[in-house]
Amino acid sequence: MNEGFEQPVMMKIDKIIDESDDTKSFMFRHNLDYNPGQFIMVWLPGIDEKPFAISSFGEDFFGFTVLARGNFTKLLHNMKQGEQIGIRGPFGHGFSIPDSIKDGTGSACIIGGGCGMASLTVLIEKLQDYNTTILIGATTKTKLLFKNRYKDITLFTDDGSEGRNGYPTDILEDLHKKHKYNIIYTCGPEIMMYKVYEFCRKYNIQCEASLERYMKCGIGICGQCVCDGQMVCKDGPVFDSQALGKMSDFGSCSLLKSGQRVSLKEYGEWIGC
Amino acid sequence: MNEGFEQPVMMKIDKIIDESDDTKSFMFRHNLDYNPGQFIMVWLPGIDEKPFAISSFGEDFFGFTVLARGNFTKLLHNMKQGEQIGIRGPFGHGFSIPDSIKDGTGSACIIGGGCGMASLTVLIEKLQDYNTTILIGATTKTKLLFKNRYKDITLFTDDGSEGRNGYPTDILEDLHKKHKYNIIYTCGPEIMMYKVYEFCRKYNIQCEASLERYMKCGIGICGQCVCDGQMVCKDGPVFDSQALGKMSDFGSCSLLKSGQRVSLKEYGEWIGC
Amino acid sequence: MTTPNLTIDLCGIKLSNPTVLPSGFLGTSKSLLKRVADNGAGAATIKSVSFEAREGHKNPTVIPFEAGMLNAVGYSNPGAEETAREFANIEDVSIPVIASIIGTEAGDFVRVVDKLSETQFSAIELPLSCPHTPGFGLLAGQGTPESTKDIVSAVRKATKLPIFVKLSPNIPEIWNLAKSAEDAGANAITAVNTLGPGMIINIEARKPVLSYKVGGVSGQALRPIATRCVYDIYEAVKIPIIGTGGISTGRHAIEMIMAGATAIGVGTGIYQRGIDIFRKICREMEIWMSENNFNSIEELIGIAHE
Amino acid sequence: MTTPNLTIDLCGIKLSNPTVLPSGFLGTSKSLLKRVADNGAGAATIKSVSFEAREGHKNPTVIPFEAGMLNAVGYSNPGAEETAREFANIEDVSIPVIASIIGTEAGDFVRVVDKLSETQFSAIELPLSCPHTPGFGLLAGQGTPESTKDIVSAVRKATKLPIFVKLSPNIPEIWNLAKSAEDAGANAITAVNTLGPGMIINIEARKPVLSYKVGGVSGQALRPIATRCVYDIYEAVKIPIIGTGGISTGRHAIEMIMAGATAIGVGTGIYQRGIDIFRKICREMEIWMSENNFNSIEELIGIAHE
Ligand SMILES: Cc1cc2nc3c(=O)[nH]c(=O)nc-3n(C[C@H](O)[C@H](O)[C@H](O)COP(=O)(O)OP(=O)(O)OC[C@H]3O[C@@H](n4cnc5c(N)ncnc54)[C@H](O)[C@@H]3O)c2cc1C
Ligand SMILES: Cc1cc2nc3c(=O)[nH]c(=O)nc-3n(C[C@H](O)[C@H](O)[C@H](O)COP(=O)(O)OP(=O)(O)OC[C@H]3O[C@@H](n4cnc5c(N)ncnc54)[C@H](O)[C@@H]3O)c2cc1C
Ligand SMILES: Cc1cc2nc3c(=O)[nH]c(=O)nc-3n(C[C@H](O)[C@H](O)[C@H](O)COP(=O)(O)O)c2cc1C
Ligand SMILES: Cc1cc2nc3c(=O)[nH]c(=O)nc-3n(C[C@H](O)[C@H](O)[C@H](O)COP(=O)(O)O)c2cc1C
Ligand code: FES
Ligand code: FES
Repeated sequence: MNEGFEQPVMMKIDKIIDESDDTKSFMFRHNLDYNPGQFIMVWLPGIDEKPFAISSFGEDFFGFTVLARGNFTKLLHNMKQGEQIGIRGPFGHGFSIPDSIKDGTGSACIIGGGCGMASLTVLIEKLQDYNTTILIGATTKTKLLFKNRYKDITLFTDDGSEGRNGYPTDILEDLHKKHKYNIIYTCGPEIMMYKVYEFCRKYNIQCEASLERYMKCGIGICGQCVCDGQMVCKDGPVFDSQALGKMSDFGSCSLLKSGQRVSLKEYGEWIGC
Repeated sequence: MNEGFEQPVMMKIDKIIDESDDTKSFMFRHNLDYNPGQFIMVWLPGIDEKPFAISSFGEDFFGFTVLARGNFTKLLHNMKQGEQIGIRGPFGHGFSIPDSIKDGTGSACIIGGGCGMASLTVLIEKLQDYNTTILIGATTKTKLLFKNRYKDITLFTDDGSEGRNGYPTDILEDLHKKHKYNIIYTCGPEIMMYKVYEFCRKYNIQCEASLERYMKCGIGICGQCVCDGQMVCKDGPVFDSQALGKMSDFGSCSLLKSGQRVSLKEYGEWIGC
Repeated sequence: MTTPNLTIDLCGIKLSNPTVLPSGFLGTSKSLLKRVADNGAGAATIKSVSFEAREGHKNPTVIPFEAGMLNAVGYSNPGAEETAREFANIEDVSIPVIASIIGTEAGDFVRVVDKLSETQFSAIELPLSCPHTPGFGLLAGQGTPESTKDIVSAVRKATKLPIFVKLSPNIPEIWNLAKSAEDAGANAITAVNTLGPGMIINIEARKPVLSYKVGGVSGQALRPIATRCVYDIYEAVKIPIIGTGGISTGRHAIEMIMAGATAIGVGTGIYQRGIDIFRKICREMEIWMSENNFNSIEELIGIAHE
Repeated sequence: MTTPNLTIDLCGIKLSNPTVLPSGFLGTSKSLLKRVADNGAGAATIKSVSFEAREGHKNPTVIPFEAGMLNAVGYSNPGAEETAREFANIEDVSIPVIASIIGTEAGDFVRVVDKLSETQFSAIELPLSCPHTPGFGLLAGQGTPESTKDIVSAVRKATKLPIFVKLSPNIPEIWNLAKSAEDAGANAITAVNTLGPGMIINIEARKPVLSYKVGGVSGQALRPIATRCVYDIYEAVKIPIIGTGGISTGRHAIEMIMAGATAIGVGTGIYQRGIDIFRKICREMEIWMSENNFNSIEELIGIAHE
């Protein structure tokens, strides 16, 4: 049985923050029993319900961050402070923090891409005072999320409009030589996460990636979010190297709403990221 | 919600004790969460289910005592050691023990009549080391129950075949002068209990009587066991003077299985006691 | 902030709040109805009465399970004449009392109504929906629009009192029955009676626990189905609905009212929260309504349809 | 003492134990069926497949409540051709896999059966009983003896595989349907599909939670009704029954088998006890059977009827 809310609970939007031209954060005054990497299901009554990561978290508040993409997220963006949204969860299995990080003997790297950053912020807050490297990538300057929230971060854009030109994965080799990472956490486009995973495998580093799949139940019964025998909603969304290694769909396939298994490219065209 | 078993649990008869020519006790090795005065529902699968008091009680055993009257109790009497019986409960509200009894400053009297004694045995065991008078009555010698279980008891028979000739209530006045009772507990024919209640009212003694009504649900919802706005199964079976005082049906009326309210005499002819 | 007003008008009957004791719970005697009134119920229904007395099924007749309750009491009742005697001077009870009447054919209902005509009941309820008693309800073919119409029309001629027709959640097209009842002159719909029937087997005994083997399901298990029934009926008829099934909190009551109920029945909840559940539910409704700026029950009825 | 033997023969299909994954749970991919097999299930059913792909209803499609679960997934599935591709080499799954097939008319079912004919499914299940998807099940009039007969007869001609017919608990005379199915050549009855439908309203949102508003009830709420259905069907037909509805413990499984089931479905229980519920239930059955001197499932089937 899950902790938290089995059924959606209507919560008043306490504050809305513009994170970039197409991204907003929605803040709520509510206590949640939450571990970094878990997600909530966000319900717009009569419209639809979709999964979102929690991007801000404190004793008596939490928030999530939404990139306007399709109909649902645009409707979300139109909501005003004081209006109510349904929340159920948190669900799923979040990031783990190895002892070597907790006791300060090891070091970690966190790599976020695009709106995937939203899944990493609470983890970053937990780890920023340890030996942690933070890399954020985006297609262009205006899509770089949360770049002002943290000190000591390295930014990347595909078009070089801010930070370094290229992908966060480009400099991993150099950074690892210097920091000897015990673990690398990542969330972002699956192709990026796959590269991180391959890098980790090569250097025998633990890797944890937060996957995204279209979800229905969110509680591990319908099978919609399957990724090779794993339910992303329940066994994930965060998986470690061992699990990822067994998932041949990781970096390659996903189910559409009908259950049809398609390439990530085709899935991306349907759902975007 | 009740403690104990909501649904009948099948329990093996551990031992059967002959208490008199028409009365047997059935013993079980089982732990129950029980207060003196509460009752259990006894189920013979496919036959019927009826309420019974618990007449023996310990950490890992309990027993109830059955007078063979009608079909159900005769079938019970035919059961053998090792066979199973369904038990749910305990239900209802039992006897209370005032502080004056617990701290030894007061004294109590317990009056049992016929098979009503079965409801009082566990209370007697709890109180026998305090200042407690125990009076047991029955129509005749062979119907005197549990007379050998306790020391210092006074026996009565209607026909004088054992103990004193007459009713336990006959000597109450004398006893009370001597012991100054704080409370009198009673279970037996309702006419006897009614006399005890009237006596107590006259002398301003607290009284607790355990009533018997035909029961269906046993859990306070069907209204079958009603006695003037009180449900004997849930608010009782034990009621105190204050409650008894408000029950004009006490000592006078009861519902038949159909719900028809009849005099106790008519009820007795239907169900016997 | 003013306390929300819980009073309702149920086809002309004034209730101080929308909670109603449904038939079969505690409704065996006037004394218990008084107690129910003292514990805050807005109205109460007597145990269903047939013309002749009935002993009902053997025990066990009622059995709780993890999602509610199963019962096959078998309509035990002392018959119409005794019932008229028991509930004489029913005005002594401070809340409106509804007489629940059963029969096999239309004429049976009328005979009972006649016997009770001297008693000051506030309404007549016709449960055409028991799923587990031969000769009555579904087992007498009463779950059809035709039979509903027959019985309601006959009773309509026999009494001026408001008639409530109690329907079964087992009939998928429940709105048809509600419509037939309305057309035949019913003044309100009670939705719903118990579901199923269901069966619970004791595996050590290797036997169904209820002596009648099967029984109707009430309580939590029934709630979402009762809510859907009320929602569907609300769209089909204009007469008020007494939403009944699994209600045990103020939130449940409000949910049922939003689905379309004017009043709500609370039966199995008594087992779960005690006889003062009526008062508890009213208090919870008041608090929720205050917090959510509702002043009256009227404002809540059917708003889930908007 | 020897460990009790949990194996069963379900119309010629050997199962290592009586637990079956019902349709709609995790049956979207071969990889999940493997996982279910690894967690101890005796057999598994794929998510119901129609000829054409269906996206199903919008979210929320599944919602737990205190007595089980409500769902209106709306038969989302990638269509027959995709399904044949996904479950090609289904022999890789170590347990028998049942194909659940849906359609509006008899011909639809046959077209799907034909498309799947190359895949090594162990049986075909026909759910003629969904209470909440227009064009299918009850909403396509499939809950009648005639329609049951039509569809089963057509499928019977199209395949040599055992046919399981899945029935609705909403039909009071469920034994009639079971009989029709048996007469038309069905090899087993799956009893039951979800109940209702039901509705849950979020009172702050003032809206039904499911996007489709209503959904079928599964889990605890359904259990006593499913047990009664199995009990009734057992008296009406000779073919085996897969008892499904609210089973989450070994005791529940034994109860259903005593009512007359040969195998038992476990769906909503997965949410309550995790995906290894199949193994847990088997272990609990073994312990109970040892303690109560039963050596095989065979000895338990239908003994509540004695
Ligand atoms: C565990 C998890 C965590 C997540 N966390 C976050 C998060 O923190 N933040 C976040 O923003 N997202 C997150 N997501 C993704 C999120 O759940 C939604 O899938 C995503 O926001 C899609 O938004 P949408 O429904 O508005 O877009 P969709 O409706 O899915 O549309 C996506 C794309 O489809 C196309 N499209 C949309 N509508 C139409 C139409 N009518 N016709 C044709 N094409 C159309 C457009 O190209 C659009 O870009 C997460 C997902 C998962 C699984
Ligand atoms: C709270 C409570 C506690 C109780 N505790 C005890 C207890 O500890 N011990 C105990 O023995 N009882 C107890 N009882 C009473 C018990 O529950 C039964 O009511 C009682 O034993 C009746 O037994 P029966 O069913 O066999 O008799 P019934 O069937 O009720 O028969 C009683 C009488 O009816 C007549 N009768 C029976 N069958 C027929 C027939 N077929 N036709 C015509 N007449 C018939 C006979 O005259 C018989 O004497 C208690 C009751 C309550 C409410
Ligand atoms: C023990 C019991 C007895 C019942 N008896 C009757 C009855 O006599 N007449 C009737 O119309 N309904 C009867 N019902 C049905 C209830 O009135 C009510 O419709 C049902 O229990 C659903 O409400 P609940 O979930 O609040 O209990 C009975 C229900 C129970 C549990
Ligand atoms: C989310 C969900 C989806 C379902 N989908 C299907 C389906 O596609 N086909 C079908 O025949 N039954 C479907 N069912 C019904 C189940 O197979 C099963 O009959 C029902 O849930 C009762 O079993 P349970 O109480 O163990 O869950 C679904 C049930 C649920 C809860
Ligand atoms: S969304 Fe249903 S199993 Fe993950
Ligand atoms: S026996 Fe049902 S209320 Fe007491």
